[in-house]
Amino acid sequence: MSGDVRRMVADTARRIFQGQCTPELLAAADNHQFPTKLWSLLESNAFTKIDEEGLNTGDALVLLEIAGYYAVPGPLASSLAASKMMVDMGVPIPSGVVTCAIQPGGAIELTHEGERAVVSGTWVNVPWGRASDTVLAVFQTLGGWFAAVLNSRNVSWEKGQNLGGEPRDTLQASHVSPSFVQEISEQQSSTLRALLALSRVALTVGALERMLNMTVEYAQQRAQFGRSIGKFQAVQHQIAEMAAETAAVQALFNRAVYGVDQGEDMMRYASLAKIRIAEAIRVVTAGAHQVHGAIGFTQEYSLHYFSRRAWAYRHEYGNETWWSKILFAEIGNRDLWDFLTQPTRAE
Amino acid sequence: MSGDVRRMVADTARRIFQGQCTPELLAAADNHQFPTKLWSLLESNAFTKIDEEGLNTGDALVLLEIAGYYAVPGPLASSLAASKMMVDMGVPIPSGVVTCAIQPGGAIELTHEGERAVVSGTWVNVPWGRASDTVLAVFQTLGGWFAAVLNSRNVSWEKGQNLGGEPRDTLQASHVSPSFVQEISEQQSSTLRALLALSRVALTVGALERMLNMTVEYAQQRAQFGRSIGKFQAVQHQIAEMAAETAAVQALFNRAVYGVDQGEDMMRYASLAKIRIAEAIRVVTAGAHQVHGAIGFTQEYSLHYFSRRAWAYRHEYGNETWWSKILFAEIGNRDLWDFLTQPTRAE
Amino acid sequence: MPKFTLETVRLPETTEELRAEVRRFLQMEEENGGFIPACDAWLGGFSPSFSEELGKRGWIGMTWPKRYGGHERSEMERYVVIEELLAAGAPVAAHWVADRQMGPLLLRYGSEEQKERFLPLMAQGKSYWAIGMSEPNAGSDLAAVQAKLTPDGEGWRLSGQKIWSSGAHQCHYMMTLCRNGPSGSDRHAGLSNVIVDLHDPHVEVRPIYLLDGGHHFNEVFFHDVYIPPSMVIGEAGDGWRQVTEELAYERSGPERFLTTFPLLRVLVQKAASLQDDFARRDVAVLVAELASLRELSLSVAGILNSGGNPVTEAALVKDAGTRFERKVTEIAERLADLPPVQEGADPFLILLAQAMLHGPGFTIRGGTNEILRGIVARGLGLR
Amino acid sequence: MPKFTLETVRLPETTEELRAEVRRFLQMEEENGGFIPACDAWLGGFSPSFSEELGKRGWIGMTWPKRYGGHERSEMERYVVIEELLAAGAPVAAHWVADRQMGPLLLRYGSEEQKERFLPLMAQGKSYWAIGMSEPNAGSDLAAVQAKLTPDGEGWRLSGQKIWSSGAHQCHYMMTLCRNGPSGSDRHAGLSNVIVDLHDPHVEVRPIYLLDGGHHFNEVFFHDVYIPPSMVIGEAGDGWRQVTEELAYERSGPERFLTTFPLLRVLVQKAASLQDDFARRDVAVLVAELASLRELSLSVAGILNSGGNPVTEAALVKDAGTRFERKVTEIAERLADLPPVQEGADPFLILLAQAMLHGPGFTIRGGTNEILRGIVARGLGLR
Repeated sequence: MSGDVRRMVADTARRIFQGQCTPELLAAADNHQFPTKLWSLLESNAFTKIDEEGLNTGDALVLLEIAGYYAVPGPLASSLAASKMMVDMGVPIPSGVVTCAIQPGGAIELTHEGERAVVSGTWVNVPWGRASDTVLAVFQTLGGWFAAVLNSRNVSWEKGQNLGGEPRDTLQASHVSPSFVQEISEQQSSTLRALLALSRVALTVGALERMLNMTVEYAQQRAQFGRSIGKFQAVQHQIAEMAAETAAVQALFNRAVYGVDQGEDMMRYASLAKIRIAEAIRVVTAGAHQVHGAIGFTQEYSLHYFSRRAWAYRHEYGNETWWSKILFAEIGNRDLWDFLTQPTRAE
Repeated sequence: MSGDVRRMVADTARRIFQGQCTPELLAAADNHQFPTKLWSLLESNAFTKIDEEGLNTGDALVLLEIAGYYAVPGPLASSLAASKMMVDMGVPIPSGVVTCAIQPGGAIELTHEGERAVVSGTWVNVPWGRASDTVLAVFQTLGGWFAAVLNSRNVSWEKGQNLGGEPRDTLQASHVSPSFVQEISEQQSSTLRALLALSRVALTVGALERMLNMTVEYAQQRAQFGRSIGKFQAVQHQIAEMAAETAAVQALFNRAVYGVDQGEDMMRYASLAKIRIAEAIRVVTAGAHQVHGAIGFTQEYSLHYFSRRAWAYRHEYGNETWWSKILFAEIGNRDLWDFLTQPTRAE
Repeated sequence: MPKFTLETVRLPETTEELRAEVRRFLQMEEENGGFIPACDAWLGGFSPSFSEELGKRGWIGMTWPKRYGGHERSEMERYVVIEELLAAGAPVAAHWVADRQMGPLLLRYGSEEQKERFLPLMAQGKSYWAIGMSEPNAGSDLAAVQAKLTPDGEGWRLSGQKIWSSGAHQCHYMMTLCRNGPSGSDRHAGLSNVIVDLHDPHVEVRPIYLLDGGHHFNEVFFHDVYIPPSMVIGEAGDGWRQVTEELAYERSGPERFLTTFPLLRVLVQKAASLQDDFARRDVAVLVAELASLRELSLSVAGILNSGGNPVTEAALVKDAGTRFERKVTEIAERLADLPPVQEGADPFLILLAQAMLHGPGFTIRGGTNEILRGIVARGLGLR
Repeated sequence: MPKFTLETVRLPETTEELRAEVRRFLQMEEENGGFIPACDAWLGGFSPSFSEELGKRGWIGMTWPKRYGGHERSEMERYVVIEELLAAGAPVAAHWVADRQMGPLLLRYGSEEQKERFLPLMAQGKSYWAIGMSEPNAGSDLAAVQAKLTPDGEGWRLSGQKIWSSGAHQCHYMMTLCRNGPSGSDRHAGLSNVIVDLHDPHVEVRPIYLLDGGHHFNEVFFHDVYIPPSMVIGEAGDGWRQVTEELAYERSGPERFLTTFPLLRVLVQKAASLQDDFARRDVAVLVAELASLRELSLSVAGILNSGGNPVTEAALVKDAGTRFERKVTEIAERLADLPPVQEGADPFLILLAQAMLHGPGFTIRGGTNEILRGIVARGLGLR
């Protein structure tokens, strides 16, 4: 997709989110109400899937950054990632809400009863599982990696939520027959994990940008000791540091999108960005809350939609400690400078 | 020694150091000139050794804190630690300059030629080895731990220095006959190491106090943009943080001295203090240099006598990473709160 | 020489028996399901039954005179009891303000009548108090309070609003800082502390929900509440002095660095099991910092005990202590191999979630860290 | 939306050949003992022979017009060359100021005569320049400079003093910020930049030794130095504008985060060999931060390349970059299992010692981080 088209996608998305993500909608979603109307708007703009006619992966990441800026509720990232995998697998993308489950380590069983494949096992932290129609479930068995398309009604859901108040449900499949199942390469499973991780980075970058803007505005308006708090040097320096952290992750994220567009190895960018953003989350959320004082700490004021999500996203699909192992594997025996300046292409 | 006597020791030490540690003396010592006159003053006050008539271990630590405040040159800490071990071993403390060598890992050989014990091996980072008359050398062989008293003239010295510009020489003994050698317990070797580590903490606490004071004074005097830089909130907050770090390590060091006085396990306090002080060193040296600006970075201005020593001391006798392993061993299976509130006594 | 004189405080041998007694009690309570250890339980753990149990054991108002229901024990004995309670993550929120601030304030400034009326119930763990200082336009800048006291016969009428009043919906009384006269050139003149009965029909309490959904904070509105003379603390106009002197108590206590201790305790076990030198290093740094903070805080308690008013040292402890609490959270986040959750099977992940969600409050409540560093800078002669 | 627009800059394919060429050259030089990689070599590595070698290869003044000895290559090509030089820890101090600041300044503001006279030798790596901005009473506050320019016939006389002039004892010329008239109400008026010939007998250069004994800095005294009109840059009185515009060049370059790269390179190898997940974590955080800083710096170079003046963004890069350089040192200290030393057998310990001893300078030179954060705050609309 060309830069112009991408800008159009971004403008449309911003318009939709600005109109839809009202305080009421965010509060309702915080009580786990699925944002039905918003979702159909996204669907009708072909914003919920990555396919050859619509968004490509880079577009999807840019869309998610904007979604993060507005704290858009719903399993948008999961839907996008799942659709990408389905296209790669040659499976038609079903209508309705699609989410994505990727195994964190537990045992999944894949057996065959006659011609029928049967799956049993547990997947944790599935975004908005309870509200989904279809799940793309990825898992490893002794036989290799597999991806299965499951009807959400054929599995059971145990409700849970992340620190951002977003549904993260546990999927229990007991002898379920997938509508489709296929062996995938280890590379494919890594790429899916990298995309899910980058999608969390995208959402977080948007959230950090929003918190920075909110904090600057608040500091300009709020007065103490007879002047706006933004005039105090300590507040200025704290916000300057927030700005530096935000700019740094923005720059790295932009480079990741560019790298994805160029077909470069996605694990590289997922690990760099997931690792880098942990510190940015710490600095920006702490700074935003510190400058806001008590008000920022309340349910009524909207700062927490961004800070709580950012805290949660640091840990979803691997925190920076987990990704550090991947980064060292990526560097391997290469000289660090060579690694930094010469990205390898995806295999 | 009673509190009153300890206060007298401190007052005397302060008076001597204030008079002796002139910029000229410090500059000369930085060029590795041994401070002969200062050393005899210390000797005549019985400040260079721990023994039953003079200083006890707690006194020695308090003395070293004051020495750190004045950047006193010479192997005072080594001399004190060595004398303590000699007293424990029942060896008379020799006259002249005594230093202490403790093996960091290399191989030392102890053999016997008839009745004569013979030592060969290498000890690195021996404080002021080149200027010493006697070395207490501690080492481990397959047969256990040993302490040997060596005549400094019978060994060869390779010159080296730490980041503070203090002589840290490599001792090479080749077939040297100690004037005294004795097997010691592992416990004794640990206690010596703990004392050497605590002595570095003591010196550093003094250096941090000095840097804090220098920085406050400088901030009050130096003007930029038409007012003293101490009036800028960013400078105030940086210095406040330096003060908090300094106060924290002071408090912990004071507790360590008290614990030593009470006969509590010294490894406990050495590990806690060595670990805690690493961060204080980082914050206080960075803050002091930042507030001082370029001037603090020059040889002429005395700040570096304190900052460079503090940087060096973080790493002498094990940095905080090394001591973290010891701390976890000290905690063992105990509940953390129990460990913190109930110090064990030395065995 | 050093800017602050912080002497090592020796806890007398007798406190160790007391410590053991408290520890046995807490262990039993925890085993019997009396409480689940939680981070920030001194704000969030409001349990009247637990407070009454502590009152029965003589662990509230410990240092107060016996004639007011106290136990005339030393400050150091009290210190040991509260640090044990905090380290355990026990639910002490109900009586916390009464024990820490209001009791001492009344003892120092209250009338004989006030002491007799309020202190015994406080010491029994049955009288719960809130504090009304902040207002929408007076946060860090407390001298800007506008809640207004107007003379009415022998007493006064109070109108205005307070905000961030912790526990006001569950407490019996609120100490309220208000303005009884103009400030004039001294911004700190014309302020008074009065006791407001929170069950007075002219008092309205509205909840403020926190970002984790918890209800601890409130807005409190005064619709011309009648304040009899017996509910004014000390002299009208003395409010500022009373408030600032009490801050040393509020700021140097072990609750300023033990909020996340229940998490740290589990974190040490986790690091011990990991066999990773650098994970242990990160955690060991926390342990050593905690050891230093405890010594600092004990030193300040020692100064308080001997009648000093260590304003600067207390500010320093709170600044360093609250930053420490957040470092515990950060290191725990590094060691988390699954996302933290508010409910679930793994106590580590639950304690971590509590610490993360409550974290922003640590460095704001009781004076923001910016205010505290300003106080330290003043103590150093920079302001 | 976002406060700063930092586009990803694509390095053209052609730069990769250039990069490979530079890398081969550096590898050969290092193998032949031409240099030993060092931290902070762009301040400390003064090597005329190395600079001349670079000049021969066309790697100085790369973007300048050919008629002045330049090579008319793109800013991005220059960026690749200098980042390779910095990453290698190569001794580029001799020509650094000429290439980075003085050449661009003369191209923008210099007379035709000045350009013809000075630029070609600079591009050959044979003309070395110092900068005279700070004075004893004008550090962060540059508008307070007092070095004085007095009219004398067609030219001027310069008297006064500069301090912290890096390399003044080894350089040929110094660009000197001085006062040619009163400031009046605008503190930034009445300032000029003049070129001082450092071999003029009326110029006195006194060494200032650094805490590690190194001699890079100097005090420079002007005893009524004659400044002919040909040595004034632009118009007298234009000094402030010239200085502030050039700061974006000075502040956003890769030298602001690569000073400790030689240490980081070895640190990564050390962490890879350790098999400790949390040591790797600490080092991975550095690698990821470096990757983000490089993208930021490239973005700023892109803005400069297209004629913009990214003052705020440059300040932000320098603030974040210099703090990063110190984080590298801190993490390396954690991984050091022996004390760092200035001389010895282990390159890791030597590079660490260099980084520690030079560290305090990183966040002071070229505008302290306090000044830089103030600039960022202004860019955000807070000042």
